Amino acid sequence: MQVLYFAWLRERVGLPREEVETSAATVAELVEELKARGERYAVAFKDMAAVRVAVDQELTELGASIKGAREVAFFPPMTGG
Amino acid sequence: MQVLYFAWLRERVGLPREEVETSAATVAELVEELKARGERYAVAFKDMAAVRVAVDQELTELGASIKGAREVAFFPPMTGG
Amino acid sequence: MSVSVQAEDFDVGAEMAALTSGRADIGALVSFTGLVREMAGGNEMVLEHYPGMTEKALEAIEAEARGRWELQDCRIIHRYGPLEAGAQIVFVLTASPHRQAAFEAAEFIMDFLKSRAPFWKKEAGGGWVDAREADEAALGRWC
Amino acid sequence: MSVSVQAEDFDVGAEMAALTSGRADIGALVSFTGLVREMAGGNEMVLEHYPGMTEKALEAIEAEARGRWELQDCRIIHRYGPLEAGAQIVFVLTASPHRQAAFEAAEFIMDFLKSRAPFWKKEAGGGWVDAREADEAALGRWC
Repeated sequence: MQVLYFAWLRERVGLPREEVETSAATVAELVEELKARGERYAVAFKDMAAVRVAVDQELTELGASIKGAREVAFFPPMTGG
Repeated sequence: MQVLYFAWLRERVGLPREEVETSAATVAELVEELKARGERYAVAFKDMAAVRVAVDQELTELGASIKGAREVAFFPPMTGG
Repeated sequence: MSVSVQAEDFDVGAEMAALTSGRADIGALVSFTGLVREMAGGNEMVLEHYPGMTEKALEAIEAEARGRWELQDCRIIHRYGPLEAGAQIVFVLTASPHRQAAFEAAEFIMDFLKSRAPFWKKEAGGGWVDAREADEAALGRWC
Repeated sequence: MSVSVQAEDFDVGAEMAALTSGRADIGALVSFTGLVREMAGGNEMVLEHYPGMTEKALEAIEAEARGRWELQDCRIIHRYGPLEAGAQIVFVLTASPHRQAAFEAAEFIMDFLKSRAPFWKKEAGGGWVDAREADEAALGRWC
């Protein structure tokens, strides 16, 4: 599965995207796996109230399933317009 | 005093403006004087609910004073924009 | 002076460019353009107005909007005379640091202009367009 | 397709002319243009976005607006990349027979776009612009 990072999440993790092998069933489980990867991830995902997630390019919640998903993206609250 | 007519009031009265000598104190009194001038005026001012008035280019009411006014205009409800 | 009452057409792109030119403090620009819709009884209408009072009425509406919202600039153009279907009739442009102020001020100006500026529409068939109750009712929300 | 996500600037006059060209059924045209305001920490910002999702999000917002209001046409342009103070960022154009529908749809699109389209602003000083609570709150009135 492709995992993407935008804005300060990208800066903190240190890369814009990566291929991740996971057996996580939900976004929240995936976040726990990522945090276990090291300090950069732990810092990026420290305050989950400030993190938004999209699964296959649809905004969703931390509890959402990622079974069969091709792309999970993490980013801060959006500031368009 | 100049009395002006717009839209269908102009068409019914048959002229766009005229000089009127009057001792009327209010718009309503002026309307009564005008109606007494003949059929065209009587028809134009038949339904006063459909007539709007401006005194010296300010929208006002039938009860408004016209003492010292230079210009009184009669017209239907406005349809700009 | 940012109110024009004119027979000539206007260029919305040029009006917007003129208003924003040389400044970088505007965050939101809202424009309203009113167009003549095709009509049942022929495709031309005539807009009659009250020269002198029209300008005053539009300036008063603009001043009221500037008093109510944080506007950096404002432009109102209203045409009169014969107008064909598809033609531009009216243009309102508001500039503000904030989008909600720009939107509300433009709506306010249009709502007042519809029922309080001395214009009257006559269709090609010869009938005067009746005032719409909905236009009068629209003023209620600003009072 | 009436959604564009692009680095290039856009011409509001040309966009409006393209949308109204050859038709006479539109009564009201409302445009919103968002501009970069001058900033304390330098006069350039960078807009990051999520290619692919951005287009989908804007198309979904447009579809929702078309479902709620009688729109004859609709256009959304959003830029990304480096942008200087005074530059145009976003453009929304709505066409309807009625002015209130055109105004409300444009406001709705802007309100959703602000908080639901995947864009992030970074100021020249290096700080990411925080989401505004007022923007999130603005969505409430449409729910």
